[in-house]
Amino acid sequence: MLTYVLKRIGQTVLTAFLATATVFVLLRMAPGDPAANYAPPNPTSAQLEAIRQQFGLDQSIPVQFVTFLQHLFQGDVGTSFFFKRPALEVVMERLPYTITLAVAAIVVTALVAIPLGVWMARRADTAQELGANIATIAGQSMPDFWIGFVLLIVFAVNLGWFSPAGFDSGSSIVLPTVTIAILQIALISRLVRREMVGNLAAPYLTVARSRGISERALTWRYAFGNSAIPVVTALGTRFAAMLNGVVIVEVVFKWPGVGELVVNALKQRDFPLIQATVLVTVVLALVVQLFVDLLYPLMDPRVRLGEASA
Amino acid sequence: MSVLEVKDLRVELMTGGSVVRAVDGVSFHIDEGETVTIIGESGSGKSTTAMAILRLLPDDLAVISGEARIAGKDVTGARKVINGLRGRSVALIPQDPMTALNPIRTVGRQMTEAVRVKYPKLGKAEAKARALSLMEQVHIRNPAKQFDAYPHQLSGGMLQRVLIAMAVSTDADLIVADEPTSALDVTVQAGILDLLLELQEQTGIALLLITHDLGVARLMSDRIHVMKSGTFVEGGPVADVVDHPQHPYTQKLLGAIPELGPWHDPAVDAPALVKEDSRG
Amino acid sequence: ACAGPKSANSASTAGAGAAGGTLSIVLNRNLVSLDNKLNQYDAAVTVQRAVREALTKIGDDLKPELVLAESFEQTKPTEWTVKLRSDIHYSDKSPVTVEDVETALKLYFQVKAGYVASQFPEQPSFAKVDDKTFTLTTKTPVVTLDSLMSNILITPAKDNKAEELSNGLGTGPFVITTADTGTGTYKLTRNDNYWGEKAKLQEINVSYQEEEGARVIAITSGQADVIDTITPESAASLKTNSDVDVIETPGTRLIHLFYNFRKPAGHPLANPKVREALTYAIDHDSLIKALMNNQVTSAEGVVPKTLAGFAKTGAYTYDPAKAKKMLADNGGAGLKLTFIWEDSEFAGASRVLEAVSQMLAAVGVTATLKMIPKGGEINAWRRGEAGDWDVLANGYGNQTGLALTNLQGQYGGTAEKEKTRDTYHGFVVPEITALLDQAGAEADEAKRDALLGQAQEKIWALWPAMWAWTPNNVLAKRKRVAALKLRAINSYDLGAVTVSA
Amino acid sequence: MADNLLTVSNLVVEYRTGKEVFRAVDDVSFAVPRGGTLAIVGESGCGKSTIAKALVRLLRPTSGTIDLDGTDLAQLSEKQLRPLRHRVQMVFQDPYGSLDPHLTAQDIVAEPLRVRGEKSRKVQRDKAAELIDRVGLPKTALDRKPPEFSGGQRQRIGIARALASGPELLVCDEATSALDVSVQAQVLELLRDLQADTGLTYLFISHNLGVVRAISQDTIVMRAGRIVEKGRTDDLLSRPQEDYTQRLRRSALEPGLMTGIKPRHLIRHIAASRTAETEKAS
Amino acid sequence: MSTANPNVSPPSAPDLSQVPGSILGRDSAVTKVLLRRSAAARRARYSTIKIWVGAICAALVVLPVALAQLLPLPDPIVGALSESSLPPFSPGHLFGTDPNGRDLLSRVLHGGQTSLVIGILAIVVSGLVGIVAGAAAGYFGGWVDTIVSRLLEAQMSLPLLLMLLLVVALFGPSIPVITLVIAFAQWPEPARITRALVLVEREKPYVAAARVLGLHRVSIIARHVIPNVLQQVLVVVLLLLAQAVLLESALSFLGAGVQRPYPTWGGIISDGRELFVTGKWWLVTIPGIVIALLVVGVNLVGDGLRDRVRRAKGDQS
Ligand SMILES: Nc1ncnc2c1ncn2[C@@H]1O[C@H](COP(=O)(O)OP(=O)(O)OP(=O)(O)O)[C@@H](O)[C@H]1O
Ligand SMILES: Nc1ncnc2c1ncn2[C@@H]1O[C@H](COP(=O)(O)OP(=O)(O)OP(=O)(O)O)[C@@H](O)[C@H]1O
Ligand SMILES: [Mg+2]
Ligand SMILES: [Mg+2]
Repeated sequence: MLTYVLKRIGQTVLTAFLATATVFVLLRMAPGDPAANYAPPNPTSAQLEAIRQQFGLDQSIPVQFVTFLQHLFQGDVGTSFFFKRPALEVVMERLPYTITLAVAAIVVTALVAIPLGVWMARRADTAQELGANIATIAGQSMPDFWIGFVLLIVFAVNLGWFSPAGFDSGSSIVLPTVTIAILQIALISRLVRREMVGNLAAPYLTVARSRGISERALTWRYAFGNSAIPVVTALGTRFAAMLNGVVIVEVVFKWPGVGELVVNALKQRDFPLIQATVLVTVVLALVVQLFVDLLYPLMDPRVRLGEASA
Repeated sequence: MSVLEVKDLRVELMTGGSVVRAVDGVSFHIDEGETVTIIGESGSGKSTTAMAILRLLPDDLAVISGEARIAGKDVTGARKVINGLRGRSVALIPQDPMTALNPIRTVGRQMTEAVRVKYPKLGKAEAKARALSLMEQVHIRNPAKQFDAYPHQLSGGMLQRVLIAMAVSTDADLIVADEPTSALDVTVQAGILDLLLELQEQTGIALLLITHDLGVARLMSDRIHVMKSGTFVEGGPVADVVDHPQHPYTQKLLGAIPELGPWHDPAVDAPALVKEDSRG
Repeated sequence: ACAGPKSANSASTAGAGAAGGTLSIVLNRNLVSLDNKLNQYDAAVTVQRAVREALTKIGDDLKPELVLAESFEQTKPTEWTVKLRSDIHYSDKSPVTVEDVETALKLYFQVKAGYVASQFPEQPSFAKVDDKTFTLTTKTPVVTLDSLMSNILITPAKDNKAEELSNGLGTGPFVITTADTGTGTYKLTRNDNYWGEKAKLQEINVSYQEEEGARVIAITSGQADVIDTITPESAASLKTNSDVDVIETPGTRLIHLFYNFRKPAGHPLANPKVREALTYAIDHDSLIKALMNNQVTSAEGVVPKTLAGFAKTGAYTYDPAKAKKMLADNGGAGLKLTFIWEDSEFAGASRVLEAVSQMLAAVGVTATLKMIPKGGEINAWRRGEAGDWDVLANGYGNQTGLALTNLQGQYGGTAEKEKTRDTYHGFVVPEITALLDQAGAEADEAKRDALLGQAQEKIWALWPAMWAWTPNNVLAKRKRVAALKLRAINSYDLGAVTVSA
Repeated sequence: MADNLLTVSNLVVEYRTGKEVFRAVDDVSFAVPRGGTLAIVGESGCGKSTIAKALVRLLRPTSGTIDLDGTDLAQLSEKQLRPLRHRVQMVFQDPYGSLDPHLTAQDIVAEPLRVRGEKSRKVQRDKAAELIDRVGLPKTALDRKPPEFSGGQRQRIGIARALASGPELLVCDEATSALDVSVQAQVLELLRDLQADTGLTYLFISHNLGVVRAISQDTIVMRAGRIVEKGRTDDLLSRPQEDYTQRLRRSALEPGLMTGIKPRHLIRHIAASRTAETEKAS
Repeated sequence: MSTANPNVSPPSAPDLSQVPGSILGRDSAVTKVLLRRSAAARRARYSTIKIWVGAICAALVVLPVALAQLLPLPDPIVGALSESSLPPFSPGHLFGTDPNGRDLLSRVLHGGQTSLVIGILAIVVSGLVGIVAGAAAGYFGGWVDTIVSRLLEAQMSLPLLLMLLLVVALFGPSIPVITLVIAFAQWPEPARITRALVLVEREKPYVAAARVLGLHRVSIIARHVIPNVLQQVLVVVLLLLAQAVLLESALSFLGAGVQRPYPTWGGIISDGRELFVTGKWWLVTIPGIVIALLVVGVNLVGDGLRDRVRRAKGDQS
């Protein structure tokens, strides 16, 4: 186990490095020009050149890369072009917001979708289940900003329950969380439902019922326990994806998270900031995945991790 | 009053395009201390009968009619009745041990859980102690170790014994045993059967046994019923059925038992101890 | 050349008294800093100037007004003499010295390719005369120096740096309480030591929200008091809201569909007749009505008519029959044009261009629309390095209120500059450049305007744009906000603003 | 003994559970003559299935050799093993789990034919149908899927599948435990016929001594991972030498030989000696 | 235990299985009501209902889209500014018009042609890649798993829009590029679920049985493992359809969508975004509902077909 974790951490370092390197190269190959973004309107070549020099972009990509690596080893990811501050610092400032929102969203998703999925499994092939399916699928199929705006109009403008722009009061996390959850619930609840229908009919469940185990324990400890792997995987995947930002939701609700940051950084071709974000989110996502992977053997002892199939 | 009283039990299964009458009007009863065995063709409805008595068939699959009373309580009516009996007054030893346990929980946890259904006041440690002693009684080697094993780490026979132990642990009045020893080697089987017999002698437990092993049926039963296509084709005291089978199917079954041949048992120094009638 | 001395806070003191109140402003982009050495955009000016002031400011009529300077006079063609007010001091009461001005000026030119510095034809040299007086000297006459200096914000020399300042002192009516550049949120509180008339507001919260829809929601829900630079669509819907006022003023930004002047001779677009013909294809009235909510004015010259020195040179007319005929006559029939524009260059850009392409189709011209994503890529296109194009849709801003700035930037191209592609899309007409240079050096305002007028006539005759227009500055505020006076340069004086409870 | 198809020497198989290592098969050696049948009987949990899995190399033995006709299978890689696989086949103890739930009986039985290179779908299907018929399943079984079969039927599908591979050695792990005695007799008959026709070799794991007697020439008796006795089946059954074998023999229940109601004494002393032994061990 | 398993068909009792009508005649306790409520009947009924409801939902979208050229619709690209921003149900414009005066119905239907192609191709590609890669990672373990998993993680942690924009920026916003980019964006989800399911599945005895037969590992994955996890994975893949169509909207919004003025659902939605709160709700809501209708339809048909197959199979779960 420990060796497995250590191995994974080693791989994580490598992956993070490769991801950052890929982004580094892609950014410089893709069209767009940081200099033009930070120059005054209608810039002259001389002005552009000056900015390139300042940003170190006048060198060839390999040279830039080597410089980047040298700095990276000293723990310096660079200074944000836009914020004129260490890029990592800017990202770290945003990270708590992103993590808060992601955690809240995933918790709400799980708290709603799992019981809903179980309920749907118990009501398999009924009008209620059909209705729940249609509602959740339709919900996740609408554009995210549409959901956000509708919630804002209803709850912030008309009812005035929540403040529309985020992070200034405790309750302002509610609407973005709900928006994200609406986008996830269909998937999780349907996964739960699929697995549960199978496991509720499994022989061991019937046998356990014959032992007088309560229906509640049968549902959760037996059937749900055996359904957990795909569900936790899906939750983990979505959670990891949220860690690099739920861009639209962050924008609509003015949630100062990483997603909004990075999209703006991209528009502004703020290379160091993008690289810093990638570095941080890669590490985070890898940690989440590692965590999920480590959960597998706990959720199902038959699973053997890190081993080639016998 | 009989421990189990079954009258004209029918089980109709509503499957895809048809209704299958899996059990078609069977009647029998088991008194305290008695063992009644159902033998018969595979797919004849033996397990379905057992499952119907325990009400383990889903309502949207099986329609049960007729009467089944456990300790006088009608279990074919409201589910509440049987819910109160399962794991307390009646226990099941299921047919297929390999799929009968929750694959993601240790054997031990499932055993203690079973014990605590009937004895909720039992502490964790006490429940564990009880489970361990039962595992020993069903001849599981090194019970302390197997207690923490997951079902897939045990052999088929070991799982079967775990299931037997769980059924026994409830001190039920009625045990429904569906091919309880099919995965066991004969010495262990002997041990288990002995355990059941002893239990019966001591506590007067009633046993509904389903088996295709006629030796086991002969050894364990007071009465025996031969099932074919959902109905009992023959039934009666065990010796009558085995020694003087009436129905051709019963005769065919008895004829198909592989012979073991004579042997010399050095322990008794007599060629065929088993022939001897030593009732004492 | 500067308008007479006026107090920086001349706004009415009527209405809400000094009781204060809190104003919440939601900008459409991150303020990033409370300084403008590198960036400057309309909305930022308002907030930046609430904290830091300059020697002058651009007033309501786009003329420079004095702020920290008591006088700002052109004493020689190449020399301006400035005297600081005696009553001014920073929010910590420390005095404003001429050295502070010297340092500020120097640092603005030290940052690489700073926005403000790039507006100056050259860096003026500073010379102290006495404790309150100094001179600014240039090699060639810079007649607009008093306007240009309105963008040099003064901060104590010891705290000033060659970079944008998010914190620190200024002389303005407000002081910075908290500044979070990362999330773009700032809190300003009243400067109780303000040298002039104290601000009415107690506190200002500045944040930003790029999503236009969310800004509209913010103001309708009452969370924001002011949102500025809003789109015509938002304005139209907010006008129906009884809690919100929409304020409009004519703007100084010119948006045009500019032809590519780098086409080889012989190319239809190299022919002014073809360029002219295309202008008749554009049904601007419909565009203005349907897509711009009547919040723009079609150009009547080559710069916005709000600017000092503007000359009316003609008007765009819609006449598809004429367009068709002229195109046919001048070898422009069946023309295929590629339009480029940067994403969100102006409100509703893609709608306008899709409509334009339909209008062109009606006269037999095929338009290919190519929106360039944000990220500076447009710059390469504009310089002709990324690919060929025929018409560019873009805006040209103005922070000085002077037509000259626009004209020099767009039409003052030289062959020399074109070598490095530093002209405005290849527009090089030496005759016009010469006129503009002359005007730039002309100290006499009347003469200067005459020269500019001449230049504008010549430019118009070349039909450099398929269509051009000037959007109004539009701002929405809650009704409880009063005394908010939106200027042509799309900023307003926060010190005067009041908020009723 | 010159012509042994399978020679197993000093086989050791271990399971890893967490940090512990459990030795399920401990230094077992035996040989199976070509065209013959070797039975393995023994206590449940003694490692019979483990041996079977090692022979078909679902498990990699810790040490020892598995010599199949001159090739040691014990440590071959999956790749080296693949061309040899069809020669050793297995009928699994768990009939429920070992059939792919989404395939029909016919597809399941046809699969080995395909693996062996039979290209024509029709030939595959015909041969599969024939085999299914031979194990005594009705025609209607062809298109049904495993969950629709009873335990005994599943077991027969498993047997048909193993036979379809055309193995030289067939490892049967409790292949008849879920069968009705009459169906069991039928299957044993089939296996014997096949052996007579094609010279098939069997390794037969069972706890039913009657079945062992009916099918095998040689038998080994195992306990706790070790062999306790081996010999000719008839000798072993009629003159068991080792204590455990005798107890096995003694525990076998023959209904025809019993008298009285619940003749517990028939098993009581077996159970008693067993308990005594367990107590001694612990 | 196989008998708990309610579908072991009678091997030797065909005479017992009767058509419902006749058994009701005999002294049977099975009533019509019970029969209607039985799991099998319900499943059969609902699989039909789901297929029908789903097919109708999907057909409501797909058919008009496919026939857009043949329907008497106004030009999707040309509109009259005089008809700018008409609300739905205006005369001649069922769905209203956009600010350019173009008929929204026509734009949605014509745009659907591109969007459907992009969306469906994208989920097919991402589904295939995800399932294959995930199954390989789960089944082979070892270095295959390492590479696939790390790739997945790296990709999932790279800001999605960033990668999409960069790739589109590099290769230009053509439909194949956009499709591939969206597929690329989506493969991690099915891949991770597949991997997780396969990790459990590969330990099941029938996989061991297949190995014993000498099946190549690839065949085991393809013939045994994948079919047994497919249903679960399809839950994910089919739901991704909405995301696929909407991702194109995000691309459009960031200026990397399909060439203007040709409509796509994503383009229409992204254009309508800033207008939504200004009262022109229909520009986003209507295409949104169309997408929702399609995705609901596809998923219900998927559910229905699965239950149907299952019924034929006679499986219980
Ligand atoms: N996956 C596993 N992990 C750990 N231990 C295991 C595993 N599988 C089997 N064992 C142990 O190995 C021993 C032998 O198991 P095996 O299945 O070979 O027994 P068997 O002889 O076939 O018994 P039975 O007759 O009951 O099927 C048992 O003690 C069992 O607990
Ligand atoms: N869901 C179902 N659909 C159709 N038939 C079913 C279903 N469940 C059970 N049956 C049928 O009911 C009959 C009785 O099955 P049951 O499992 O009780 O047989 P059994 O006597 O226990 O057989 P075995 O000895 O193989 O365990 C069988 O013919 C079986 O096919
Ligand atoms: Mg049964
Ligand atoms: Mg075994």
